[in-house]
Amino acid sequence: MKKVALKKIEISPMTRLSGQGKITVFLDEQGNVDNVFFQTVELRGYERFLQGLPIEEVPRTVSTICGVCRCVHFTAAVKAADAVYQVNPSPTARKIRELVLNSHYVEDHAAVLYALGFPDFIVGPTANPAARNLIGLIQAIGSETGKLVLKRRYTAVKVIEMLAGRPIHPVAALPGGWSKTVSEEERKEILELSNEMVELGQLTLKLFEDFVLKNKDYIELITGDVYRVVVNYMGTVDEKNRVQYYDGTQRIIDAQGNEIGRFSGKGYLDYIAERVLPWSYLKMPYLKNLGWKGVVDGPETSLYSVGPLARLNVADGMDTPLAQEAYEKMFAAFGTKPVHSVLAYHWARAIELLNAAEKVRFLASDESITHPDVRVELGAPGEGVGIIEACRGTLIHHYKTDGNGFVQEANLVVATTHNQGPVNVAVRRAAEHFIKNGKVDEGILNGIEMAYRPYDLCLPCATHVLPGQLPIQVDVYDYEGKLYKSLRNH
Amino acid sequence: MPDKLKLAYFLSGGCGGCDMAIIDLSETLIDLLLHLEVVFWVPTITDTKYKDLEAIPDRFIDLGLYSGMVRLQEHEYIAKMMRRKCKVLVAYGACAALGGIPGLGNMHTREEILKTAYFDTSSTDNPEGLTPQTRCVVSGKYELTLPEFYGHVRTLQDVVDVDYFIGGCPPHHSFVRQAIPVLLFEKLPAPGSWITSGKAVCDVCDRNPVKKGEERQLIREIKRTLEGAPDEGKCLLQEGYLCLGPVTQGDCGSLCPKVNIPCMGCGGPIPGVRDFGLRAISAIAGLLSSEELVDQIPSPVKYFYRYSLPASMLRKKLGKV
Amino acid sequence: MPKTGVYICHCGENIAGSVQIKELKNHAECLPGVTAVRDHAFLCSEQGQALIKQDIKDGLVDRVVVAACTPRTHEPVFRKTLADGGLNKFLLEMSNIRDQNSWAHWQDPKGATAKAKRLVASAVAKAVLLEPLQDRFIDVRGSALVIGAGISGMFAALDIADMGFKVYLVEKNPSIGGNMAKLDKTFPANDCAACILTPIMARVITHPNIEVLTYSEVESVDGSIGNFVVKVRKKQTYVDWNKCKGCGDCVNACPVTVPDEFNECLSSRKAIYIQFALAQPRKAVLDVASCVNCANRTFGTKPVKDFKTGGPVLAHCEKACKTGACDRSVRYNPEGEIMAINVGVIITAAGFKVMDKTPFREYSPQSPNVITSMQVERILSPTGPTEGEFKRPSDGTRPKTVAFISCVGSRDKSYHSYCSKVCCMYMLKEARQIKEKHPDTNVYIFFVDVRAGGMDFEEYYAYCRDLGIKVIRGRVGAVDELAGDRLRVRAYDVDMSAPVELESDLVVLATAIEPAPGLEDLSRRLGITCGSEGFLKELHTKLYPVETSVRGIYIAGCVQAPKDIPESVSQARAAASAAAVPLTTGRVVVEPLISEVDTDKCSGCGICIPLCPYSSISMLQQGEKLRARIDEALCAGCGICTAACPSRAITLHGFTTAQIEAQIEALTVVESGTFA
Amino acid sequence: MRVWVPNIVVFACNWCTYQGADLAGSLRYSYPPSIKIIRVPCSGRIEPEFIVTALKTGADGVFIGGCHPGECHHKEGNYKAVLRFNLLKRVLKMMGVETGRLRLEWISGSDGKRFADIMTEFDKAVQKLGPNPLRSDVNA
Repeated sequence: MKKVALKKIEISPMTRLSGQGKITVFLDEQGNVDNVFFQTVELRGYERFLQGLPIEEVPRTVSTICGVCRCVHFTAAVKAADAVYQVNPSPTARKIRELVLNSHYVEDHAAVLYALGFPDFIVGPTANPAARNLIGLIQAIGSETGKLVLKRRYTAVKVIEMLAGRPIHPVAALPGGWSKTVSEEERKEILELSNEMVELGQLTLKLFEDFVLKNKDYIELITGDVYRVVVNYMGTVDEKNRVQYYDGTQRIIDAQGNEIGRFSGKGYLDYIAERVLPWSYLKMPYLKNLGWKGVVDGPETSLYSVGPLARLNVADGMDTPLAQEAYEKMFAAFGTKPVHSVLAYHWARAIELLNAAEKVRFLASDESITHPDVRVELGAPGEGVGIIEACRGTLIHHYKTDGNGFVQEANLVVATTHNQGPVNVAVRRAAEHFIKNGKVDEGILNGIEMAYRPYDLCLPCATHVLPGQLPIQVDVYDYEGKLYKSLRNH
Repeated sequence: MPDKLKLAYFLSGGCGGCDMAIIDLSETLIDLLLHLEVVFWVPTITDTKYKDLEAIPDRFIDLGLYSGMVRLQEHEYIAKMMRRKCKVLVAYGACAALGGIPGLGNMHTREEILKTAYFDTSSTDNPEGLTPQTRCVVSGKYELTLPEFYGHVRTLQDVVDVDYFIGGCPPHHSFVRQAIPVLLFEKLPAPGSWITSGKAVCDVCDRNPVKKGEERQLIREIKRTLEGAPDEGKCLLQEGYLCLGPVTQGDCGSLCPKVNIPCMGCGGPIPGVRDFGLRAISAIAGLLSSEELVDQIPSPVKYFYRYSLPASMLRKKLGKV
Repeated sequence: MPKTGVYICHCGENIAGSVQIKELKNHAECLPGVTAVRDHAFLCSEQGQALIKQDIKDGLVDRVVVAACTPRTHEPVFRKTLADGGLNKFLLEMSNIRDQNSWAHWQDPKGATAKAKRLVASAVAKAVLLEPLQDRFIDVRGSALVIGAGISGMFAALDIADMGFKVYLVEKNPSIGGNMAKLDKTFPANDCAACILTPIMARVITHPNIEVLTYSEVESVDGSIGNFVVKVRKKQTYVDWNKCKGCGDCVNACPVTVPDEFNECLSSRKAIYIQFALAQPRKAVLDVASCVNCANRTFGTKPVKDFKTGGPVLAHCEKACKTGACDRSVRYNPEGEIMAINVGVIITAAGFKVMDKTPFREYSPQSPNVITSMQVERILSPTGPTEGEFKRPSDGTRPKTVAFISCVGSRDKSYHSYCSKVCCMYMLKEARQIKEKHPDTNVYIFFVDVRAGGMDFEEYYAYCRDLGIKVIRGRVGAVDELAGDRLRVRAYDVDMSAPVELESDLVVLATAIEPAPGLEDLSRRLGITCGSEGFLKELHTKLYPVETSVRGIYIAGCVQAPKDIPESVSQARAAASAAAVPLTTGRVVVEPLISEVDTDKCSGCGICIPLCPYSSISMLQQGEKLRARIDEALCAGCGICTAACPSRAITLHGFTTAQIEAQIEALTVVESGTFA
Repeated sequence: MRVWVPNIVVFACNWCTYQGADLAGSLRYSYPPSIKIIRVPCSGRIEPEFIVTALKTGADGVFIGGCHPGECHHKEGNYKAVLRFNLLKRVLKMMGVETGRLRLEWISGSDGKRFADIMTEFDKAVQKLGPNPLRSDVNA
């Protein structure tokens, strides 16, 4: 076996992210960080076994790539199916789809913030790990507030089930349409529920401000350099460059905020390439026209990131009033745009939660959503790309089918994949900060985990893998590659 | 109620949907948590490390929910450990119980899957023609390892004894709400049973012609969901849409047919059925009005085994290493 | 674990000649659950069976595997052996090591022995899982329904009634008698139809055990052998039959005339009418569709007062009726009345109809002088439109030349591919009647070929030729109308192999015999299948010619296929005696090897229902749910539903899934035996 | 060294093929002893599970014998059988099973000779395919 003249630390699993990854840290002779690798350790291969399925069955099948992102693969796939059959969805179908997707934003952003993100701040990053979770959080904010949050979040789940059939892994989509119409009663009920969603959005922002923004340590943490990654950004915007989720054009800006690209549909192939790396099952995308520059950030990088912060960075604003307010407030707080602080992802997420809730209310107040025209005549099947903004960032589904609409080729580029590069950088940065002179203890682990948690990595999505559990291990090797200290906990 | 009952949840090869189904219990989750001590819930909820898990005495945990199928050595390891630590071990959700949709991977070889992922896909950039390696050295000094990627998916029962099974992709939270108390506080059915009403989707489906006093008709044409629009309230199967409702546990309350989508079978087979797909073939083929229809059924394996290929008698495509 | 005994038969040399019995025995002894293994030269012999009985009596075995010949011949024998030994007879499994082993692999003793081991193992595997079953019995109600009161139906009814059972005889026309009542004479004896028919009709009408329901139709049939529940619709007669004496005064008084179906529309009848002269029961019926309601006497209205006499203004029929049977003040229900009857068995003798001439364009059907053979029957009949005078319809003159055309609509793919069977003979008969009455008439018969098979038929044919009836073999191409109501028949004479033409005054078409109208509906109500030609299908052409696929329903006469009177009568009486078996024994055995639904498992999807070939499955309320139920009297044990049930709620006793899978494994599980 | 001989399971309808097999025997038409019959009341009773079980437990070939079309003792059983068989065959083919190991024929009670001929021929066909890989494959 080839000896490696470095100390090697492996950290896994990364708990509280939906999926599985592994971090390997290499120390130099002084015991400082030499390099860090963020690895994804499993592959599942949906792209292969989707082949042979009729395209209309794909949304219902591909959705199971991730049950946290319960609606996004479904929605991207059905948009691709529209394109495969060369049709636009009927206006009513489009509204229903958008309503479902925005409801998903509400419940998912809430789940992520309360189950994965807030614990770090509200329970405290240095708190006992056992308490640093949803259950601990509920104790922190009080089970009454906890109940209220969950209850209001559930209203969104209810809407998904009502319109899409199943509350998780929806089914009601058809190429060019939707399998079910919305009754006036349902519309009214959704309108009712949407008010609760908006309240949830406001409550969440308030919690964030009370617990995080009013705490100057956290502000430092957020605005400081430890969690700062300078890359390009991509997200969907409408004609007024406002944040969109269901449909729009993809806008790319560089680290200074200048627009460096716009595309839609099949155009993604001109801008994005996915680099295969021998050390991770997850491919690493970069901006094609800038060329592959490796896993580095800074003004020169060809890496880009997606997700809540990226969306807000590429956009000029939000398309709903309350969210717009919050949007302005956030960028005022940083005083710069784009914002490169990773922890600001949580803030952006809270703003989007409110925005999505407002959009649900807007869509539900439009009576035309009860119109019966949810299906359209289909064209001849061929090739199609569907792009949406998943909660975690841009999601691209691309299918080629035969003359009967049976899938021949599938290509999926998902949020977490886009973020693969920035996450590597973020983790390296945090490791460099926390590991000095070979001092490694469990305390550093959460500090490092806090670097990727904001991205809310969804590795199920990314590798189209099912997440798995690895033992957490921090192994330190001496120059002979012999183990001299082990924090391996089993 | 006595002192809190101990619950453990492990998400192995699962998409997290089953976790979310529990989160979707919403307020009732908090009430439930009053009676429960969550020993661990990884990786989604608690920050539990391996050692905590191993430190737990055997049969210390009252109820263990295992979600997701078995693919990695780690999955198998945890499964065995949970078996040891839990008095009652439940295969929770379609993946754990039947292999789930990822089980469709069993129709393809490891090589096919790698080729598609790292070579054939249109946005892939692979100048050196690499595939991820279980052990590799980057820029001459960084030695990195990855676990082996395994060809095929197994169910929990393939690696340990399972006390109970719960179907659904994921199980509907309203059913979870009924099931968990049953498992925790009530008299348990015989080990090896499914936690289910034991009745098919048809039993709870309003489209079932029998319920309207009509006689079920033979299937005269095969339709894909994008062809035509099903008649309101008419049986989808009878109309020619391949609905697996008759073969599938109906604990979901027939969610999909309610929105005009044929049942896809995520609930799993009715207790006593050995092979979901073969039952579907036997039940549905007999209803076809002519032989031509047999060949019109699109990709039958992926239709009839969408959620249960690894649990089928053949388990995976044959003749591969 | 049950104790299984394996009994191996040498069948003399038949089995022992190629199967190594010793080796087979050793193998059997090692099989799971086997407690005794014996062999015998002839197991079916008294001593052979004694072996088995003894082991049963000694409590050595409670399952029996007989390795011998085919169960198809010997299963009953050995079942009895078990029963005599005091063991449930269904705890037997036979292993066919002769017909399907030693005989087939005679030259390969090694292979035959190896296979015998597998076959016995398979039988043992199944035997272990056998369940004791009981024959079940269904009580049979001592009454029968006969549908159709033609010659077949009447005889079937009489025989059953004579045996002392109640018979309901349903006839759709106002009178019994059927098609035979329209005939004049009958071949081969040329005795008068009326003379032999009327006494039979009289016996039927007066028979104490026969309840005649004329002008009635079967509405629905439910239940199964032993207890069919039949709904019969008595159509509305608009005449009170309790009062009607059949005097005919109303008929004479009625001003409305319409074509008379009984006379094949060669004459007319009144709106109110008695079906025919010798009708039984002799009662009047009002054809309400043709009635003009004289003096505005619509039914259920009070008569207006005559302003002169002050008496009520009545319709002609009412005036004429002395018994008050015609009373238009009564509000009759146009639907008639529904009558429910319960019977143990059903005989269907719904008869036939002769094809109309209109479809045959090539034969100038528009000409009044082109008529069907049934019309000739009426013309020749003393009760017919011409009181038996041989006249042609167009001008009432006596035809000098008559041409008969055979196989009109029969043996002709564009109509019916079958042969109507009776046409050849009745054409000869009608020709002979004409020739004998008016020897100067030229009678020609155009045959495709003469079919005179049957007692005295050939003689009859020869006699007719001697009479001077000219027989020409060849299909008639066309019949053209000529001036003076004459007709030209153009044909091809096969014997002279030349076209022939003939001028004729009358052309008679021997039109095909067809299923009676509405027979298809009836068959659906009865749940029995129609053959491709629309006649009812018997269960087995040779062995069960009067039984149908529905147990307890029998067929007789032309409802099954065209027949002459002797055949119809014999089949009717055969049906009667077949039906009498369950009636006299008072119960029927139900083989327990049938399917059963476990209602606790049933999900009520209803998939089994359309699959059952015997419509034996129905849904039954179970609490607030509907669950499948199999009628054990109708189930024949095919197992189609068992194989289909997605809830695994259906068991086919004797062929359960567990039993068959155990057999499969015993035959296949890889062990040393597989590799020879 | 033992030589491999195929093991073939035949599901025979009691009313036709089973009779046909009896007839073949009584007329002394020979066919290979690899042929082993399981009697069923009708080909409509046969479940896909039976066929797959047979293949899994080690049968090298599976044969289904039913009544000729229109002659089913139970009217439609043979028709249901062929529908199920054809659909199963499509699925098994996709699952990588050699469909040459599966066969369905209509053999009447009078087809004694035909029974023997078909069985001899099917045995040859299965011999060509060699031992059924499923045994090892699935039981592994």
